[in-house]
Amino acid sequence: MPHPPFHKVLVANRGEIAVRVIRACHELGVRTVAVFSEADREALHVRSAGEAVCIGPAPSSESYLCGEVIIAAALRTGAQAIHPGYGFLSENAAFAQSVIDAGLVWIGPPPSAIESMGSKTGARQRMIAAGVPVVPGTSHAIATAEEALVLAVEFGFPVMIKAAAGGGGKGMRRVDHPDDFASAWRSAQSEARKSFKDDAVYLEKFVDDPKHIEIQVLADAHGHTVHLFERDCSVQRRNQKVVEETPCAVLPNDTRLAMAAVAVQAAEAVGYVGAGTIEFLYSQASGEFYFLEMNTRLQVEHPITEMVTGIDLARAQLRIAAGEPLWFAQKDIVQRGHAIECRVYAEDPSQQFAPAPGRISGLREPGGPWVRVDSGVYAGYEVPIHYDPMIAKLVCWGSDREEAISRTIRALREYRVRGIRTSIPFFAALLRDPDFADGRYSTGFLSPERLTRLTDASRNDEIATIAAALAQFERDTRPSRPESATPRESAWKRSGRPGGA
Amino acid sequence: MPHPPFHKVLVANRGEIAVRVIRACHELGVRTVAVFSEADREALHVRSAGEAVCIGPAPSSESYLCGEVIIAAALRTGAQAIHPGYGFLSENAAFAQSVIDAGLVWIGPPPSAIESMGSKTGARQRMIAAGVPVVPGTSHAIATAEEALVLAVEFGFPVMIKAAAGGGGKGMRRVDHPDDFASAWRSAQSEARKSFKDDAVYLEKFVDDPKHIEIQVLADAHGHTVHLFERDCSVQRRNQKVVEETPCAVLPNDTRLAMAAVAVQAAEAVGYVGAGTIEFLYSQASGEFYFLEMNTRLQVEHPITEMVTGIDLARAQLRIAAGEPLWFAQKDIVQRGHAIECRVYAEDPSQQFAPAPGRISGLREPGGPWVRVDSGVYAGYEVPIHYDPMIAKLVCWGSDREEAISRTIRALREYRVRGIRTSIPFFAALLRDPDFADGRYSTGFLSPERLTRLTDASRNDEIATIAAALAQFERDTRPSRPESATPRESAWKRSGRPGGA
Amino acid sequence: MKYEVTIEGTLRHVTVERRRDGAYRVVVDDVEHIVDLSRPTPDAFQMLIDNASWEAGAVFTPAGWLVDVMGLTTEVEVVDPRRKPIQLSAGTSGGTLSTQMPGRVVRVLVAAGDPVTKGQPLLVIEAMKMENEMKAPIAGTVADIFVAEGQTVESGAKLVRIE
Amino acid sequence: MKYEVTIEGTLRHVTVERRRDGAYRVVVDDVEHIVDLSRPTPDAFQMLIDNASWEAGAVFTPAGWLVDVMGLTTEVEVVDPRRKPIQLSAGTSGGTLSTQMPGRVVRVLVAAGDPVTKGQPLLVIEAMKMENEMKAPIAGTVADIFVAEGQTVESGAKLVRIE
Repeated sequence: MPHPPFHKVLVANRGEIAVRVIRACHELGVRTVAVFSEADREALHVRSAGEAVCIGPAPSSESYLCGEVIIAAALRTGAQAIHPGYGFLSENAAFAQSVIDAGLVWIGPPPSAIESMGSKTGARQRMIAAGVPVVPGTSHAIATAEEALVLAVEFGFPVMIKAAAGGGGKGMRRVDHPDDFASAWRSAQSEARKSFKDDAVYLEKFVDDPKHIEIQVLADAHGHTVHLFERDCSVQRRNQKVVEETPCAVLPNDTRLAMAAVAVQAAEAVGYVGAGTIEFLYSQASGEFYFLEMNTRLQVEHPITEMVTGIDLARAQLRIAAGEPLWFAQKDIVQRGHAIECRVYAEDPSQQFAPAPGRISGLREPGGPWVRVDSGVYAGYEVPIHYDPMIAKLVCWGSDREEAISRTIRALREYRVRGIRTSIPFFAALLRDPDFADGRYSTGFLSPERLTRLTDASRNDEIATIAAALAQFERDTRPSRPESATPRESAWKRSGRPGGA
Repeated sequence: MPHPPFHKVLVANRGEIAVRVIRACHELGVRTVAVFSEADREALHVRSAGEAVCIGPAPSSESYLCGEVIIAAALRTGAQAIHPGYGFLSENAAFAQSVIDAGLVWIGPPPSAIESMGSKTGARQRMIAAGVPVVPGTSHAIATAEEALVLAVEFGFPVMIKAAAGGGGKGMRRVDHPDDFASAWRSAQSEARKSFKDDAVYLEKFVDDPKHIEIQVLADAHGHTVHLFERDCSVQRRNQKVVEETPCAVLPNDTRLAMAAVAVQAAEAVGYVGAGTIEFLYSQASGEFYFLEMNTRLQVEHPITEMVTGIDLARAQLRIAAGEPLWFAQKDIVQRGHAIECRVYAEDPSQQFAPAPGRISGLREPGGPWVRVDSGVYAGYEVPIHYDPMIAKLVCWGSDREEAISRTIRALREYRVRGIRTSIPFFAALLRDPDFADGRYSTGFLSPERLTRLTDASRNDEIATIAAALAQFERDTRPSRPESATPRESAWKRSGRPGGA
Repeated sequence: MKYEVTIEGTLRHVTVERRRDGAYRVVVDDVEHIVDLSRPTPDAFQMLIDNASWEAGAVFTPAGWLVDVMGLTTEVEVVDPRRKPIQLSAGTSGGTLSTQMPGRVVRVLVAAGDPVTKGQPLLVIEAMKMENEMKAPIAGTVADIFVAEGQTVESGAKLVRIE
Repeated sequence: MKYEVTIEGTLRHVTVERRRDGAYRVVVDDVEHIVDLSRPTPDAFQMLIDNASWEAGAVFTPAGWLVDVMGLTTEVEVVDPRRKPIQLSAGTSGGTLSTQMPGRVVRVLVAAGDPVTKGQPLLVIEAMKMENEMKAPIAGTVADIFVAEGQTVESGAKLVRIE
């Protein structure tokens, strides 16, 4: 066994990602400390870790976001390093700096790199300076419609007018033709003023029907940066990724390599160290791609890259943070086969994906060949209302895309979660959708109509009818037996072979 | 989706292998029929299959070994083919022929190939004819000690004298030197006579401290045979494999390739079609290897080959049986990384591995990166007394052997089976054994002393003491609460952060 | 036993009989099935329906059975016609809005006495970092508000009654 | 509460107290531990022992607690010294051989009245395709044989009594 990179690591997160990091630590011979809120005493990451420390009440703001308390816990338990997972404090440069200032190792990029990529406009300017393609547009407000129109013609229509202070689609207008520009400009300004008390608007080229493609990078502290190819994360609902796959089914290989080269360039431009992801918009129509943002941490969807490259990204983070130079070169990284991830949410697909926390009364996760479940729950666990609804990730590998899809469908069919509702039934219909099968789907794939159609496609009313009638019959005819009793005898035992029935 | 190889397949087996084959079928779009004994109505393979048919009472001889009943079930349900799994009827040439005679497809090698490899002496003679190295010896009894001594000198000492009618070590003598030959001959004969009423004995070269290495082959019906490299299955207890790995840690590459070539030669010599395994004894001292036998079916340990080659052997069996030519060539088959399998038995390591059937009250199988569990059980399942005690297989992959070992240990640490005793705790100690770590272990590795030492190494008496005292305290202080109630409140909730406690 | 089973707005007539051999005969709108039922775990109904293997979860609630098949949960109302009057007297929720999801009330948008239209948002409940508007099931006047801002509510809790 | 805990032949003195904050103070042979106990599932004792996270299963049987830690099950006897006389009167198995494993009796090797030595095989039980010899716990004379060849026995069933 090689020397562990650390003696002990504190994992400043919860749920499946905390369990993921704890697993990587244990495999490397590193001891672990979990932190938990009062609502999480029974959480799986507490059960999985070597030690566990309570850091405060249920709300994240009073526990998982309390950097000082977490650093104190690390110092008290003798941890040498802190791994932030994703979300919570993972992209908080000030927290990263505090960890370092406390004499601990931060398992993530340098705070300066987090900072550089943290501001969207700052990152955009830095990327332009580094020669990385960004969506053509103005990073700041434009004074007049006339001035803006000149730029719009330069970018090429369609263009988007966006509120500088904006978000949530307010003060946003798509313009397809120069003739419509002036009126769209006025109405965008007016809506921006009403929504944000600020009528500043700016311009961006509209990327029609784009794919969301991202490149995984790994960089060590000795100046080596490599990429681990792409992930296609275009299946999104409410701007949240739902299904990811690698490789992208339709990306031309020269574009793939060009994006990867740009991603390495972007990471090097900010002195990146560790695991990171460069997100791009990719236009299938034009074949062009544009830098969107960089995630300076491990991604939710990192497992699909692991499955096709054979490289354990969480372990790599630990070894890099301990100062180890990369132990492989770019040419050693080869994509083999195809991998798909489905994010399992505690949400009810039949109720517009409303959150569905509650107790998991029964759980059987799928298994067998090339099926990986990164789970944050167990049978009997109560999914709390306080945190993100993602309870697990199903990751399947296949020697090709068809094999990966059919294996994922098989695994979804095995997956049993009782007691709460989840997005599981929805995925099997999604993976069978012909528009998913041909791989050309864009970020607009999951329209409300498609969501409804896919959910309806997973119904089995005939079977549900028979089950409900039998359940009622058992209830009516055996009133004295408590609900939880298990009748163990089967008709077969009494009747013998069915051939004779 | 490509065309499924069959419309519907009947799986003539139970337990994890039935589930394994059902998974492969479902992934290929093939419908499935499970068969089950009256004791298996609630078995996982019945829950997993598309249809299920009861074929008789609990004893295998009245259910899983009843070929006629199984064929009738296939015909009645409209199955096109029968997959036998391993064990039961899988190497029964007469059954294979009956399946074919009934107009069904047999998912396995031709009955003639099963027949050829079924008799040990017949297979040996056929392999000698095909130029395959076998353990030097005489396949039949020798009349006199003098005659035998001449042969012994020719084979080279040490040699084994074995009872022709024998088994179980009776009538067996190891002879290291010509001077001891005559007396050993007499006592072997005498013991053979007493044990088997037959004093015929024969001679075999003794392979000192051998490894059990086997080569996986795949052959289609169009004359193409490939190998998928080796498995080291030397960790055995009572001649039963316990832990397998691939690649073998110490096999020189030229020997690996020579064995693989011989395996292909052996398969071709009997007109083999489908998935098969050629078992060899390999002497680390001399570097020589000898054909032992061929298993004309899928092996229990097939998953480790799948993990390093990326080739799904069960799917391959189905496609080959449907007449498809192999869709890859020998050069496309590459070993990547390292894989280890632990066979989880319902046996109590602290009681000399006595069988431990019973109800699994709680189950949490390990997950996360590169951990595969091929399970035949679920939480709440009653492991029956009637069948093999293997309840699941844990298979872990790593980019190298160290990673595979450390991942397996991590997964074992997560594995929770409550209600019955299993061999799980024993494996973690085994994988940490320095003699396992250096990879030079032979089939004699699991001596009784080592078994005891490894089992003792997995004790945690301090923790067990605290747990038992707390359990007793809870029982003593809350007599009114039923045993199954769950106190959900934690001390943290009441006390706040532990720093303040 | 004869039942009226309503699922997704469709009414089906179902007859269930237990046969001597222990299997069930289930007739759904004139289509007959022979079902062997087993309960490998208390929450699982493992059915061999004419040999086809299916599994469902079924949980009894006052509103009916919550049945999940292949992961999708559906509310199924099963009524014994002979007991129908009793069943009906239990009443439906009418103008009372309840929550099917536990969470925290972050905003109450109406006050007692307010007139509301059907579908108008009445309050907002937050769960798992998402805000969800709870809408009026019928038009009318707000009669009672059972919860306050900041309060945590369990699944099934009554929120607002409309007259 | 004070207990005498016997595990693998070693006796330990253990004191358990519940603190005001709900945590337990457990003293094992003078070594003090603060334990926060949670029961994520009824069969799991999830313990933070001085922050270290450990999990054990504990099942009560008349013979003591069956405790499993990291998969290894151990019998642990926990005695309250004040109740000791009562505990002792329950008696141990003495000369009675029971089976810890369910199975089928394939051979009975002795008859009532036979003298036997300690460790002598008395009968053979088959389970999971394996035959297991059941041996005499003490030397003496076979007083009773409770099972017959071919019979299926449950775990814990008495097999033979030796005097």
